[in-house]
This record gives sequence, C-alpha cells and structure tokens, in this order.
Amino acid sequence: MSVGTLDRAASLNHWRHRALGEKALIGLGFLVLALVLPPWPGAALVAVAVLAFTFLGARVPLRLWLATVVLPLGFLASGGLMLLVQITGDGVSLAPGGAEKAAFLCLRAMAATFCLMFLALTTPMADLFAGLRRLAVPAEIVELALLTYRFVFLIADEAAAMTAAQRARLGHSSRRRWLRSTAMVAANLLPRALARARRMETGLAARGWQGEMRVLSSRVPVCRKTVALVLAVQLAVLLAVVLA
Amino acid sequence: MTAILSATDLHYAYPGEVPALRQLSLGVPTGRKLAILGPNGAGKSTLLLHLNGSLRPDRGAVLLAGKPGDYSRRGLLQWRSRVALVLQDPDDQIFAATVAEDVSFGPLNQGLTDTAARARVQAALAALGIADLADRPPHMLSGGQKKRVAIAGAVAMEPEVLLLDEPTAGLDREGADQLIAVLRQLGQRGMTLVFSTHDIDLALALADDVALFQDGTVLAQGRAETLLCDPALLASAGLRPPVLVELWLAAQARGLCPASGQMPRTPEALMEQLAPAPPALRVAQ
Amino acid sequence: MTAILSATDLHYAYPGEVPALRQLSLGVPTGRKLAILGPNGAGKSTLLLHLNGSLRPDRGAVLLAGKPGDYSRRGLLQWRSRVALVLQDPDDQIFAATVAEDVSFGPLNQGLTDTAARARVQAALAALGIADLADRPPHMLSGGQKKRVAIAGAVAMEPEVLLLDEPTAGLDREGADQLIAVLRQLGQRGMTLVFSTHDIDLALALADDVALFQDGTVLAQGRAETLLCDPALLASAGLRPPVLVELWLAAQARGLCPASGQMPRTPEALMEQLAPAPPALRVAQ
Amino acid sequence: MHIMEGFLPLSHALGWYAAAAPFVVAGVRRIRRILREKPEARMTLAASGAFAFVLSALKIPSVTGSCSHPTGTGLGAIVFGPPVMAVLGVIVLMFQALLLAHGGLTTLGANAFSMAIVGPWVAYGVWKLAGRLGLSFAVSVFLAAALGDLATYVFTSLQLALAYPDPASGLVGAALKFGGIFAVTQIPLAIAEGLLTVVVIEALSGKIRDEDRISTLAGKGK
Repeated sequence: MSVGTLDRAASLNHWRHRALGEKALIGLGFLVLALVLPPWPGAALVAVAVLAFTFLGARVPLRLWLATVVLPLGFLASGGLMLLVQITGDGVSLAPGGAEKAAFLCLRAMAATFCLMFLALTTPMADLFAGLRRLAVPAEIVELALLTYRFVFLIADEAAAMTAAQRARLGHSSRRRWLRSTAMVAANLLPRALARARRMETGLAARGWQGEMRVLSSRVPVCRKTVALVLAVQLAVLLAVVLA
Repeated sequence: MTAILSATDLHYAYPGEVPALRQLSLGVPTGRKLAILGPNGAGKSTLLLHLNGSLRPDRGAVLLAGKPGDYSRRGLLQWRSRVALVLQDPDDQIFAATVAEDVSFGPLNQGLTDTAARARVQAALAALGIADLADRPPHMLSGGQKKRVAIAGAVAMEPEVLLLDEPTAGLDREGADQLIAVLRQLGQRGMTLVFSTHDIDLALALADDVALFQDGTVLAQGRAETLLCDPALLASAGLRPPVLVELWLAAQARGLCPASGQMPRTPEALMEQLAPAPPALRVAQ
Repeated sequence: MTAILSATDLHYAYPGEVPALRQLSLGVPTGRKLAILGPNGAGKSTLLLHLNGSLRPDRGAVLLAGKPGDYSRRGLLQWRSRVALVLQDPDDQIFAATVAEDVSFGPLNQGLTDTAARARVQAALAALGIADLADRPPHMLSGGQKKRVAIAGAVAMEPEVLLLDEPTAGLDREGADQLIAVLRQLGQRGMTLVFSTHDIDLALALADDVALFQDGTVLAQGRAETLLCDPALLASAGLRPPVLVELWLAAQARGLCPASGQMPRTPEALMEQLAPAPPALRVAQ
Repeated sequence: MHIMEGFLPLSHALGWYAAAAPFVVAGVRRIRRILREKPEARMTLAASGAFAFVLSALKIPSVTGSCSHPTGTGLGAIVFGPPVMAVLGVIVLMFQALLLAHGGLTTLGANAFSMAIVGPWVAYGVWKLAGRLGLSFAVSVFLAAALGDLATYVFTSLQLALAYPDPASGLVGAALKFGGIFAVTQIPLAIAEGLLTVVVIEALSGKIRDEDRISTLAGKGK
C-alpha cells in the first residue's frame, strides 16, 4: 500500500460529496461509542454498524479494505497476546481471565479501527482541512498541515524514484549498502524538499500571496435524513447495551 | 506598437554566481504573443521572474505600461494582478487540496468577495477546459491537467499579461497541442502572452514575435515570420530553423513552392504550398 | 532475430488503481535500439520497471535470454547487472558528492574492487564524453550533463541492455542531439537499447524498432521504417507521423521525390530526395 | 509502531491528550511567532514535515521480519529543535492515521507524547550532553538518534503497561512484557537509525544552503 492509496480511495469514494458533518458523525460518533461502551456487546454492535455504513453506504471495495486492515491487525496480534500471559516469580504463565480481557480489548480496538478506516476511506483530506478551520484550529497550523499534505505526495514520489534508481544499481545488495543508500536518499531528499519549498514561495507570491492562505472551499449542506438515520442507529446501539 | 512591459538594460546575478542577465533590453508588445527563445541556462526563467517583480534587477529597470516597476508591498500586489506568472513545474504553484480551491487563491488575494471569486474560478476553469476537474486533488491529475490548473490559477486573476515558463515542457504531443489551442484562445481574447521555450517548434506554432536569447541577453527581437526564417541569425544563437521552415526554404530554393508564400506554421500549410508536379514531369521512379 | 528480453501477457495494476499494463507482449531484439512510443500515462515507465525486475507482474512473465525472470535476491542482482535502468529525472539517481563517486556506485555494488571500479568509471565517463566532469559536484552540472552522468552510472555496470525512460525529456535541441549521438555510439558497440518516449521525432532519430504503446498494451511492434510511415496505424495510437515523414509522404504523393526512397531520418536526408524541378518547369512565381 | 486506534481505554486516551497538549501548544506558539516574522517559513516547515513523513515510510528490513521504520525523531530534534518537532510530529501522526491507517485518532495524544515529545527531547538532551562531554560530532549524532528512537519505543511500552498492568507482577511485569515485544526488538533498528542519521547529517552539512538552516526556525539563532 502506498501513501496515495487511501487518499485516492477517499477522493473517488461513492460518498465523496456527502457533507463532512455526516461522515464525522458516523466515524467519530461510533468511535466514541466504541470507547465508552463495554466491549460486549457495545463494541461488537459498533463494529457491525460502522461496517454497514462502510460497505452498504459508502461502498468501499472489500479488497482495499482488507489490504488496509492488515497493519493494525498485526499490532493487535502482538499487543493482545501480552494480555494472555502474566509474569510471576516463576516465569511466564497464562493469566487468569486473560483470554477474556484480550478478547474484549481486541473487540474494542477492532471496532475503533473500523471507525478510523471509515473516515480514512470516505473523507478527502480537503474536507477535513475545511473542518479543522471551522473548529477554530489556528489558521497557520491548518495551512501548515495543508502544505505538508501537498508536499507529502511530491516528496514520496521523489523518494520512490530514488529508491528504484538505487535498486537498479544494486544499492540494496547488502545490509551495509542498504544503510548507506537509504541515508543517501534521505540526505538528497531534504535539500530537494527545501528547494521545492523555495520555488513554491515564488509560485505563490506570483499569485498575490500576502501571508494568509485563503481559499474558497465548497460546503455541502448536511442531509437531515442521513443524520437522523445515523443518530437512530447510534441510539439503538446505546439502548441495546443498556438493556443487555 | 505599444509595449505593456519592457526591460531596459537589465543586469542580474544570483548571489555568488556568474551574471544571469546582462544589459538585457526587451519590449513586450501589447496584445501579442512573444516567445523568449533560447537554449537551457540562457536566463529565460530569470527574465520572467523580473517581469513580474519576483526578482529585482541589480541594474536597469522593468517598466510596466511605461512606468518603473514599484517594488513596495502594495506595488507588487498590483503588479502581479496585472502580470501573472506560470512556472514551469505546476507542482511549484498548486498548493490547495482541490483544483477549485487552488484556483480561488489568486482572486481572494486580490481582495475579491467570495461570490466574485467563485465566478472567476468558474470562468477560468471553463476557459482552460477543466471544469470537470474542480473537485480533484492535484496529485491525481496528469501532467497536462496540472499545467492547465496552474494556468487557470493565473487566468482567474484576470491579468493583462500572462508569463509562462516552458509551457509545453514534459507534455506529449496531444497535451501540447491542447495547451497551444488554449493559449491561442487566450491571445484572441486580448491577453498579452510571453512564454519562454527552448523548443523552436513551439515558437513556430504559437508566437507572433520572437526574442532570441543567449547568455543572458537578447540577440534579436522581431516578428516570428522574419526571425524564424533567418538561418544565419538563428545559428548565432546556437539554433536551427524549425524543420518545417528548413524544408520550406529548401523547397523554395528548388522551385517547388512559390517564393512569395507565407512561412508555413503547420505541415498542412507547407503541403498546400507544395505544388504537385504535372504527371508527365514527375521524377523517374 | 533473438530477443534478449521479452514480456509475455504482462498484467499489472498499482494497488487501488486501474491496470497500468494489460496483456502486454513485447520482444527486445538483441543488439538493436527499440523505442517504446506512446502518450504520457500509457504505462511506458511501468513496463521499463518490469523489464529490470523492479516491479513484478500480477500475471504474465518477463523472460531474460529466454529464461523466466528470477525474483530472488540473488536473481535480481544478476538481472540488474545485465539490464540497467536510467530514470527520466537524473536528480533521482545522482546521489554522491562528485560525478566519479556517483558513477562508481553501481560497480562497487557489483562487488568489484576499487581498482576495477575505477577503471569502469573512467571507461564509462569516456564513453559518455564527460571525462572532464569527473570531479564536479553534480548540482553544478547542466541538465544535459546530468543526464549523461546518470547514463554513465548505468554504463559503468557494463550491462547488456540499457533501459532509458524519456532520455531527452527537458533537454534543449543541442543537449538532445548530443545525447542521441552518444546513444548511437553505445548501440554501435553492441549494447541493446530500449527507450521510452512520447516524442515521435526522437524515435525517428534513434530507433531501429518501434513498439507502439497505448493504454498499457502494445498496439504494434516492428521496424521503425515500417511503423513510422503508417499514418493509419499511428492514428490508432493517437499519434501523427513525424513532420519529416508527413512531408516526405506528401512530396512522394505529389511526385516530388522518388517513391522508392528510404524514410528520411534527418531534414538533410529529405532534402536530398527532393529533386530540383528543372528551371523551365518551376511554378509560376 | 504507533499504538493502534482503540487500544487504550478512554481515560488513558484522554490523559495522554492532556499530557501532550502543553508541549504542542508551546510548539504552536513558537511556530506562529516564526511565521509572523517570516511567512515564507511555512513552506520550509511544511516541506520538512512532509520529509519526516516520507522518511518514516522508508521501511527498514528488520531482523525479526516485523515491519518497522525510522522515527526521524533524532534528525528532527537536531535540525528543527524539539518544540517545532512537537507540532510537525502531530501533523505527521495525523496523516499516518488517515492516509495509512497507522496509529489512531483516540491514541493520537499518546503517540504524540512518545513520538513527538519524549523521543525528540531525549535526542536533543543527549545531543547537547554529548556536545558538552566533548564527544565527536558523529558519535553525538549517533547517540542522540539511537537513544531518541529507543526512548520512543520504551515509552510506548510504558504507556501500554500503564494501561494494562500485569495481573501478577503489575506495572513492572507489564513493562517487561510490552518492552520485550516493542522495545527490545527495536534495539538493532535504533542502531540502524543512529547510523542512518549520522550519514544523513554529514551529507546534509554540505548541501543545505545557509538560508535553509532550520536552527533559525527552531528559534536557536545561527
């Protein structure tokens, strides 16, 4: 998976043009529920609900979703394992009730991760920046994040090309050479990134930049029906947990 | 012929380097398309950066509509509203997360209201034929598309002069042809265009006037029809005439097309001038 | 004609994107110069990355001297010693503090001794005509010089095949002409060359064979003399014949040059074929 | 390795947000001051942040086969200074969560504390200390980067141990467990990052123009 995979998916997603508010309500709303409610049945219900929005609503491709979930699962496997065992004076043994604790942790972490993935796969970064501005995050910081985002793709492409060029000249043929080659990539990348920054300065000054970076962002009105549906599902999850 | 922009006796050296511009004088005729033609490293980009006030000459002056350039903060803002610059690499100029947001940057900096800026954005995207890309993030565009977004960002400021650094660099033939068509249209609407290029074929396809550039100075400036047909002059700048012109001159010399014809700008134009020999007189096959 | 490299039925998609290569088959004839010709975004660079094992196809296979490519660590090292790759932007592949140091990167990685590597470096710099640049820091070179340093870095590994991505991109006419001359010399020494380009004039100037590329697949492969003179075939790939060939075909149709002539690769070659009309028969002026 | 989304209980997630906040706010203040004086520093800082992100995506082939990557904390701390790194680090962590599903939003506070605060400050402290002890430039850089990297992961293990103490041996046992899997495996990688940073800084010293010297951005003066 490359840096651009999720970004591209979000930009081309079926729900790309839905209001940020709706997607935030789903992604962040369920995320909070996953953390607040007891893992069983709370997190399990959250997971089911958010997956339904992911696949039935936003129609995220399953293959892409599976490729994305691999990395957090790796962390969960090793981290969850630690809850299964305990360290006593005699060494390592199975922890009493460890299995249950580990299962609950896995449930909660998975549900939360599904929420994060829903946001990542449906919400273009441009909308998030607009949202951060509305949340009164200092303009300079949003601008910094925006420019960083823009530079990430340019610099990642350069890094990928440099790495391919080094591989073609056997630059990774041993661990020692790999270390040297990678250091050379990093050492060449930073000055290039800074040179890019200087050119960007000229380019934006030519467009009348005075120190403030205002752009017109289009704002999609929130669809009340969707909000009502999401709130209803979230309420249902809450009620189910309370009753159970 | 009035010059909306002109440079007199410019001299400039980047800190610690050999001079990039020397005693350079140049006029940009209003409402026409001027090619700054010369090899790489001749100082073409440096000149463009002077023409919108991005660089300030060590000696000499840049005149905008006859008045010396004003390098104050306010002066520069006005200058750049009238003279827009499009850099060679569109990635150096596009910063926002979507195309429409990016194009709105210039108009908002000019102090327009949101509504007025939105209208400008739509007009510029339409003029460049990229209205359908409005919501795309820039890193998902092709090279030709990015180029047009960068130009739209300049056009949205409704400048009088558009400066373009190597506008077709990196584009394939189709992308270059589309861009040339767009630039011609902008020219027809009365915008003055100045573009730098090392590609004499681009100068042939687009320019009304040509300034021959070498080693930081202008060797000659004049109508494209005159300069591009002057092999001796071009050779002094290390250039050869466009292939089309070379062949046209050769065909004229052989009497295969009329000596009074106009310089052909497209292969079709040359073919029209090539008279078919009557069947009886065809060369032996 | 043996193929030192070949691809059969290649299929490849970057994760989450539409396929970049589809059912692509191609042979690289030993000892010749093959142009991969097509518009930007057609998958040319992706193919080159497959030909040296940098990318592994989703389906299909790359054969090196008839044997399926070996993607093991050792296999790739041998593969890349035999098939070198030069990327489009020389800044992506020049890392070291001086030219000579950079060119030694490949040979040293091949496990050569310092002495042997030094000899390789000298030979490569001489072959590219840049022996005088050996001690220069790369950022002080012109675009054309950088390009030659990047190629020297590949040539120093003494590969059998040299893959070049858009070798003349960004170069002015003089830089491009010099590079073409150098590549011709490498070809004469028996090195197999494969280069991608969107510039049909470069294919005309340099290629023995052409593979027409579009939408991730090869539309046609054959001798340059055949393919570049076939307007209908080229049109199906969204291309037009080189201006020179268009004019040659037009002149032939008008009987202004012999129908049996060879495809001209330079303006001079076409001019030679243009018969001067006898004075009496010149068109009225 | 960042702590994944949802791995920490609510109270811990909030606690780490609160702990990281003062450092990040101080960094934001410093950056705003820099930007008021030099608006164009925006580009340089953004390019540096993007560089840090891309660097962290360069995979190190590790002994255990697990995927790991340089933290860049040592390099960042030496070149930009810790306060600026706190803000750049948060931005980079946010992108890692949203562009790579690496880390998380509820764990952003905890990850920022270990990756963007503890790591850079340890690296910076070691760098200053080594300078005062008269160690050579290369050794100082190596120690700063290697220990900054290691400190990040040791701290991450502590954060996990705090959240999930061992039922028998409590905090200490849990720290050993998580440290065993997340920090000990990191030792060779920390050494690799140390070596890498030395080579990078040495190569950089000839390459960066004076006007780009980011120590000025970090408010250190020339």
